[in-house]
Amino acid sequence: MINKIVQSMADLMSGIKDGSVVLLGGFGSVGQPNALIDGLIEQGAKDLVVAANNAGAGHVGLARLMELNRVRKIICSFPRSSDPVVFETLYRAGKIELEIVPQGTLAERMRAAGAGVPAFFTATGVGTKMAVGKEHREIGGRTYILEEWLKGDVGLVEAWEADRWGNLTFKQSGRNFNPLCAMASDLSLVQAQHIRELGEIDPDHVVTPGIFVDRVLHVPYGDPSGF
Amino acid sequence: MINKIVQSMADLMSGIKDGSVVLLGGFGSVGQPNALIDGLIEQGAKDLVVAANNAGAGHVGLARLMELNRVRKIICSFPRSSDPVVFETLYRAGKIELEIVPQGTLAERMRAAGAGVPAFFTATGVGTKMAVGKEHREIGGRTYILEEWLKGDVGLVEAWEADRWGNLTFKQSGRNFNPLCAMASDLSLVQAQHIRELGEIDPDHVVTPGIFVDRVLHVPYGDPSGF
Amino acid sequence: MSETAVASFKPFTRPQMAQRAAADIPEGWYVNLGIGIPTMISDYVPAGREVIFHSENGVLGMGPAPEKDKIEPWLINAGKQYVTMLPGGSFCHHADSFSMIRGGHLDLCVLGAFQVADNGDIANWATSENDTAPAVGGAMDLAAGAKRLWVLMEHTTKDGSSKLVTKCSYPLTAPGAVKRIYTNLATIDVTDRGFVVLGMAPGLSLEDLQARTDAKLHLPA
Amino acid sequence: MSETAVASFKPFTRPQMAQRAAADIPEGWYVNLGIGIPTMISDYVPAGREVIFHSENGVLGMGPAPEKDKIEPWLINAGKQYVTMLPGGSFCHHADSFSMIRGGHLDLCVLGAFQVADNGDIANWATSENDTAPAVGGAMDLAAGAKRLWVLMEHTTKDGSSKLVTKCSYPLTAPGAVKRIYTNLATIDVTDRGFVVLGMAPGLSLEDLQARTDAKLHLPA
Repeated sequence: MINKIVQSMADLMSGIKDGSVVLLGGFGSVGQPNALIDGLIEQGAKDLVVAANNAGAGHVGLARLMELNRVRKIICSFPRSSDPVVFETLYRAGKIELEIVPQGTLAERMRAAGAGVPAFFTATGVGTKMAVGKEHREIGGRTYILEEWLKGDVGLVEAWEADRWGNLTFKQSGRNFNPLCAMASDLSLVQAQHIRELGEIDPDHVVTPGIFVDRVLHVPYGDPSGF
Repeated sequence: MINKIVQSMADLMSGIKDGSVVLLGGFGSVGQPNALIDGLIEQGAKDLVVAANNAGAGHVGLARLMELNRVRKIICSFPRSSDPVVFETLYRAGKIELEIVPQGTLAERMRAAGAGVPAFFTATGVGTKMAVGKEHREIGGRTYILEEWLKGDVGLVEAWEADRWGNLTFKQSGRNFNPLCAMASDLSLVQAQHIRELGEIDPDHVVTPGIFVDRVLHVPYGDPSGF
Repeated sequence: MSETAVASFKPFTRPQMAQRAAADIPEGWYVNLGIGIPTMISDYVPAGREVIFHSENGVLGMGPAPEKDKIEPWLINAGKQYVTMLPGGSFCHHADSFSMIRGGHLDLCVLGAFQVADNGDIANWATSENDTAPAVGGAMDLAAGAKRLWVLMEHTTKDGSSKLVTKCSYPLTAPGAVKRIYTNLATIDVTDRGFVVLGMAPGLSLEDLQARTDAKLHLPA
Repeated sequence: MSETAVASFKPFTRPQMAQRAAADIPEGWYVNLGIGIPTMISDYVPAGREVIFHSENGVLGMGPAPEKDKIEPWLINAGKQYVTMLPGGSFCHHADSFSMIRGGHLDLCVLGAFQVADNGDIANWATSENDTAPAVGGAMDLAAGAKRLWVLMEHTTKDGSSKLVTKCSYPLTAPGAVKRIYTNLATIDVTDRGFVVLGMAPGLSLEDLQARTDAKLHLPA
């Protein structure tokens, strides 16, 4: 019987290697896989490259992972936050690399990784610093730049519902980057608020099918707690 | 008040020009916008380029449109069908152009058009006739070819539910190319089995949001009638 | 840039700026509002006119801010504020949401800006080439992807420098993207001729406005 | 190619071919089955072993064919046959469905073929360079995208020509893609050494098999 639901955080996190590229779901505090980030902190992998929309806030979650010097590089669209002290301190000290990516390009690069598209042209960033060093091409009278896929070794995903095949749904704006992190990563790890029996999720309503998911842990943490 | 629901086929079809690129949803008999194809036949536009998975069957729908010499070119993955006589007769007589596209490339080219990606690399077709004349590039040790987006002037879409904002759901395997035709086309026209009040479709279950839809006609035709 | 003594005039307040922009949005448009003053626009859409608001984080069809005791903790906008959903709204993931933006499906995006040039260039994400950790978010996607880009901003910086310039000195968000600017002093179209003044704050003359504007101002043809 | 007189042997039937392939699919694999004989594989998955079948038209988690009075007219596979859905199945659109294929998420695809070469080249979509209206469907996506490609086919054509060749004479579907072949005569891996015979129909010798095979056959190292 296929059963992607594991019983402990240690089982969920097993096999994450030093140097991994980690794709992190969530936008603001909504849909953030906080329990998984804590699990990754506990697991111990270091020299990580983390892609996420933000660069962490306060001294918890991603910020804590960075504060422990476990993150070599961060790829994000918006490093600022309500309390970006950890990132900014590390960045000014030259202790963390930063790759700024427009938010839509970040999402599309993840989607491309999941869809087998190693590179694609986009108008976003043309004529800006983001285009420096990138291939330019005129297509149909407009100039575009070439962007590459962003593959994850590990994807950390927060979901609303999950079943033992790994089918997922998301709640409202908790969807955000989560389905993309799942499809773009070799090892997709999920914390789910609710575990459903197989077949309870309507086949027309599955957002992320289990083919993009490797392991699921039940983490019924409740509502996002603000910013 | 926004109201994308129109009351007649003539209203739905108004403005379709000769020479249009028409993207056609449906796979097999499921999710085929048959009423819209009949509407297009009635509307009269000619010199059309039609993109669809198949090249029509029998003497109805797309096959009928071709038989009336209204289609200059067909873009599809699988011109064969249970009864491909119309297409094959026209093709042998040199009266219709054919562009064969692998099914996934066809879908991805439509999605790219909807997503603002004018061109993308793919492994599909490398080392085959499909790659002849296309740009090749090695990325990360594998060879890919460049494919361009496929934009529609008109998209013909079959949906299960629709509301006055143009939000759509699809039934089971009736989804297929329909959401892609909607997002890839300048003018997206929908036949819907059921008209819902605004808000009746759960925001988490909308498959094609109304931003990709221009006009909707209520066509409660029932179940697909086989092949 | 010289400051000229000006007869008394009344700059538009921020709500008035938002209201002026809102009045110019037709029914049925799909609109993305940037963080800051542009967000206020949704409060001023005339009653009975349906405009559909989009947020980068996969929210389409936002309604007004929630009452304090009716906050839905799973429903925020790109500015990370709690919002509501209108009947007819829908959720999607980030790539689908940015397909709406990058695929040219948004009728309008309204952003704030540091500078706008009279060729339509916009700079709104970093204030120096060497910004430590500049934060671009979705601004470049929106500026490059929306059918129209409007800017809502103060006409001058706090120290009185014009934000409407002949050439942006800050890093660009997108070249040649801005179609219209609403400031506290004027409404200005960006055309092939450059800046064209559509309207001004009460009591302000074109000369007064030009004195506060680096780039040349034109009147409608 | 010469035909050799062969002692009596029993070729595998099509159900046996499908059964042999099915036996080699581990639990938990995501599998796409091509039109024709490969489709039969799903009928032979050993009881209690969960394998998840995918179809190009946005169907994941297919079950067996429906009973005649329980057909769901909205539920077909890529071969346009009515199918059923298992609990845990899901629907998606064509681009999402082909993301599963092209993004390397399918553990296995099993296709029919006209020819397979001992370097793994497969030809399965057109029988001449000048085919009138060849129909490729999803074959190129599947051959290029799945983690593994197996082929299920007769060992020879109706006129006795080997379908296992040193070089495909028909237009390719994908180069170097095939990992394993199940024929009515043998099971053969495609390796760096070429064709390696894993098993043969009862009564058939390697010499008999070689006589029916264009390309050189090897035994496992």
